[in-house]
Amino acid sequence: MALAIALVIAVITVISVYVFWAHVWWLPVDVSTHGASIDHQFMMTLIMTGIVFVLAQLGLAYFVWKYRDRGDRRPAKYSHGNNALEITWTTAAFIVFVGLNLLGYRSWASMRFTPAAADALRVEVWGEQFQFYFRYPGPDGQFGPTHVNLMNDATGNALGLDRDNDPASKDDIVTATLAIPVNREVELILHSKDVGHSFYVRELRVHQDLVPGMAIPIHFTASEDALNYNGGRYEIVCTQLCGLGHYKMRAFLQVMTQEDFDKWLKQQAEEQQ
Amino acid sequence: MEAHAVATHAHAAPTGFIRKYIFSLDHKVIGKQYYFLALFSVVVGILLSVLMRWHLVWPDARIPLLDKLSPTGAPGGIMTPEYYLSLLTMHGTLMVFFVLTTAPQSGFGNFLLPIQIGAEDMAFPRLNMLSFWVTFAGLVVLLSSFFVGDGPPLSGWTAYTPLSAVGSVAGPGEGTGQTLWVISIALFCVGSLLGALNFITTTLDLRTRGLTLMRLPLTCWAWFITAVLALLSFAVLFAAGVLLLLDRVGGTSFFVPAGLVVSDQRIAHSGGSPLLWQHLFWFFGHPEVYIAILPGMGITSHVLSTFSRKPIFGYRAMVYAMMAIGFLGFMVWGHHMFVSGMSPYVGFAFSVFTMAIGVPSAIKTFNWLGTLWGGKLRLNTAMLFAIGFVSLFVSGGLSGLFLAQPPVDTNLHATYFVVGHFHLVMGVAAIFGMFAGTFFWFPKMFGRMMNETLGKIHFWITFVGVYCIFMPMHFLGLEGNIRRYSRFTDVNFLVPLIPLHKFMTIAAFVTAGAQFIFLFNLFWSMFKGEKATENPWEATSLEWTVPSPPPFDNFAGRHPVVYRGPYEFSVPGAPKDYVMQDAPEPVAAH
Amino acid sequence: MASHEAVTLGLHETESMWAGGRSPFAVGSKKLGMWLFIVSDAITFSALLIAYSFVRVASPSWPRPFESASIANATVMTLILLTSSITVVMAVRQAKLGNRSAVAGWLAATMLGGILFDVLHLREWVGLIEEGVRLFKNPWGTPQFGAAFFTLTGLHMTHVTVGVVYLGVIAIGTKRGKYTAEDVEVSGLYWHFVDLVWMFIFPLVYLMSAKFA
Amino acid sequence: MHATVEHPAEHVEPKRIFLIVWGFLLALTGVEVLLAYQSLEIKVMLVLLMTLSIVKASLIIAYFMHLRYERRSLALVLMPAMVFVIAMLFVVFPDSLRLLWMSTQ
Repeated sequence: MALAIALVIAVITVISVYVFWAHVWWLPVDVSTHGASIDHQFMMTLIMTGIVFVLAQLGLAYFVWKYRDRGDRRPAKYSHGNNALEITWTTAAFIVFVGLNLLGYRSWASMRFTPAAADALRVEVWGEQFQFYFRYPGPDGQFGPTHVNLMNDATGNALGLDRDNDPASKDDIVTATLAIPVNREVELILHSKDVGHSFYVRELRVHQDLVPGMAIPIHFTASEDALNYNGGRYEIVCTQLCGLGHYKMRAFLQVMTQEDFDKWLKQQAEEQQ
Repeated sequence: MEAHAVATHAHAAPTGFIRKYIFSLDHKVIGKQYYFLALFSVVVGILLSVLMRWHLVWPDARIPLLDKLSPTGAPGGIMTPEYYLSLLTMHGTLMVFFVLTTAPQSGFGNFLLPIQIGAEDMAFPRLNMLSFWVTFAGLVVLLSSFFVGDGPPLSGWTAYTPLSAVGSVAGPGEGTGQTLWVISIALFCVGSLLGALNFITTTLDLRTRGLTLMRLPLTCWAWFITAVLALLSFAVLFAAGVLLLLDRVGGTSFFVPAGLVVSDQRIAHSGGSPLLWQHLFWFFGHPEVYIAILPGMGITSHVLSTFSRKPIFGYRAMVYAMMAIGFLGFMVWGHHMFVSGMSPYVGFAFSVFTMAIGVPSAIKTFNWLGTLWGGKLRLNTAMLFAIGFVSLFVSGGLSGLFLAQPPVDTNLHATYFVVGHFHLVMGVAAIFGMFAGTFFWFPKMFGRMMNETLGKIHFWITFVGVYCIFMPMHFLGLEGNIRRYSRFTDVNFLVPLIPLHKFMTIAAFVTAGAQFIFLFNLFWSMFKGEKATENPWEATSLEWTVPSPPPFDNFAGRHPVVYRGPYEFSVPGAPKDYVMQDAPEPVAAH
Repeated sequence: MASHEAVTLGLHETESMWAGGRSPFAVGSKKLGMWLFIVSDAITFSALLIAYSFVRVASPSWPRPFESASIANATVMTLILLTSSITVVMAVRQAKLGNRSAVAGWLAATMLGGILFDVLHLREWVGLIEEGVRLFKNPWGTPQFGAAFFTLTGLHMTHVTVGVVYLGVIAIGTKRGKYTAEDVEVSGLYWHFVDLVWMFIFPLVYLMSAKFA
Repeated sequence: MHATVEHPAEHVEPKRIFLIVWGFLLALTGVEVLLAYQSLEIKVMLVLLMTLSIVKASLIIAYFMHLRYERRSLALVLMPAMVFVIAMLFVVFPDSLRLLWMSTQ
């Protein structure tokens, strides 16, 4: 029994470590400029937890086997513990855990504490049950106001724009695909029309909820690599439970060169006239 | 200057069937009532999870009998996406509230706490009965949502607003079903609060002579600290529940902002914020995680020490670690909200405390290993489950360190990594704690022994099975496999992951099936098991000084006096390898 | 506890207060239980007040509709509640001195205060409802105002009403010799708590929304 | 099944102290009402009113609810837990302030 449980724990440990080690399943490619620091923090955490995982599980397995009741007269060790040992591992755990966390500070700060550059491309993301819309401000650089009473999917005016009366809305471009230029900072302003949604692009290491009643800005830059994978096309998925169609709420993100992007935007604008 | 605890029992032994078994004031009967309530809930909960796993990998398959259960949710036996979400919501709610909060705390705690502290009953027997029946009413209300209009709600056990607040326009089950959900949770809050204040008062006031706080079994410490957490956190959930109910039925807008258009319909609410609900919910929700796991930690410590034939390693460190977990548990709820639109500065502060809470968790693990070290391990079923608890707690706990860091959480949030993490650490580990407790205290509760062979078969399948189900979830999370999707066919990057999901589903079928072995063992042993002696495990705490099962007032009018701590095993010079807590003769070491 | 006993139990002298066999706080279990309930209920009220403050902070224009007549009414209600606390104190005092009928009298006076509070409060509710204040709208702007007002004061009023019934049960029971001084004291704790909560609702809900002349 | 305690007669405090506290509470209420009609900035007003309310609550707890006369350990067990949890609830406020500029209303 003791040997069996020791072996089972050991086998579980080895298989788990192997799957991480061999990247059988692994993080998707990173096509953002900030993703490297996230992945680095992930690796640091993986190595640290991996060491603790292996030591703790194998220690458990070894102790169970080694100290099993063999039916001999050896008594168990009478010990209430060891204060020096307690203090040592408490301090060690504290330094490792909190230290690790502080290492991630800069990565988080660069994503969330600083605003986007003034010349970043600004795009609005709108979520509704169960699709995304993206709005570009057009040549005037202004997003026109949205009117709740005009919002209607049936009439094709999901965002409730009043193009006839609001000059800023006139040139706004609403699309079903999010196209962005490579190597240029993008600021997304996230909105939700109805319930909570989320904007998640694995390869960009971008993840943020769309909260009803709030306009939440996030910013990132697609790196040169972004053009190289899958034709620059990535899936945007909703990760916040939003209702029965949650599982199919997705859109595509297309990374392009600046020229292609300008062409695409122009084409979109013409289609909407 | 103050009198000792009054010796006379507050209520006489009941005679009629109803007073004895239904509306009983006896903590032992109430403990069993909670246990069976949780057992019923866990059977339903597991059944729901099996149906969900089935649907996930064969979304178009016909599931036998499902159309009988819900003709609208599964027309022709094929589950609809919305019914999947309803089952998900009910699975989460049942498991978190009616299993993980109920069995380890109210079930085992009620049965054992008074006996372990040498008392005749809880401090407030009537309140105790009331807590159970309020909780029972909560369960009935929750389950009744299966049978109303469009079924149970689909907004998950976290009931994020506005999905849960704006009514049936947001989806099936969001009408009556969601209202019943809120009422059920509010009732559960009341039951838990009453139970918590009873536990705290009992532990502080009713300890028998000589039982100082530092001589309490770690189980009692765990129940005590859990009760403190429940008292302080359920109060907030109750307030949040009242507000959500008002948002739903009274037209208020605490959690719903202005200008929403759901399915092309304008929502009249204005002025609230979904973030407020998330804050209030997780303010309760995170301490709740520790409410679920702390009793399991207590049971594991108790069982490990007993069957290692060794004093627990670092008793005081164990107590302080549990206190630290409880204290820090109130300062970390924001780690559920790193991508929720919460202030990122606040988010980072939350992450520091979250990592800090790993420290007491690590202390506990090290001390469990320290307890095994140099022991003389008796590997019976209860011990196996306690060892399994440690293994699962380590595996699930470590993955929490990823999710605690905002940058790393960016990619793992709302993926199966999270699902794997919390199922291992607070789901399965806590249930292993319950299994360990069941095998350990079954003789005391029912006067008979459980079958060890069946117990071990059950352990092996379950232990390997849960690793096969929940470890792969971490790998899926790396790939960005989103949770709460009812099928994976509509997102390109999820399709290649379906084979691994199939493996997990098969593992889930096998593991769920193995639970019948446990159920059979439990009920068979109750009537046919070998008769238990007073102290079959040669354990030291007070419950093993009374007959199995204990008489109505536990100590038959006797008042035990405690002379030492609860884990005096293998004391050098002692005649046996254990010294009872109430044994007066002096022994060599402290 | 005698040092002799501490020694026989193998304890240090300082541990004796927590040594078991009695309450470490030297209060009865009922009293401790009531205190724990009060702590929990105080947190429930705090969460509601925090929710109210949250929506108020997030709403740029919160109405301040209470005329001086309303403020005067609420001030009178506060004075009534404070006075009912002093009558409960007297009831507890008499209970300790063993004057059962005096206890019932003081408790009756307290209940009267509670009923008067409820009456004045309900009269104000009716007035506000007639002015068009609802849980989801009001004539003065941010619709949250009505929601916060009715929720907070409604829950408090429920507590007052429960308290009146509770004190009534205790008063009758004490007179009949069913309840002890401890029971009276415990019911008094609850009543003071209801008073205490009002000490926060009054300034936050009324005074912070007083209309300047 | 309770621990019960007999209160000896000397535990009964004189009436005078309660009447003084009562007087203080009435006076503080008066001060609060007067304050409400001063044209102060809302934050200042809030801080002043809350400070006075906390003083009033403390008086009620200490004297009316008798906590001052109980063993110190009772207060030390109850009050820090309550204050800590209520203080933690204040962590929601950065988000309500953020809504002032992130709200779409």
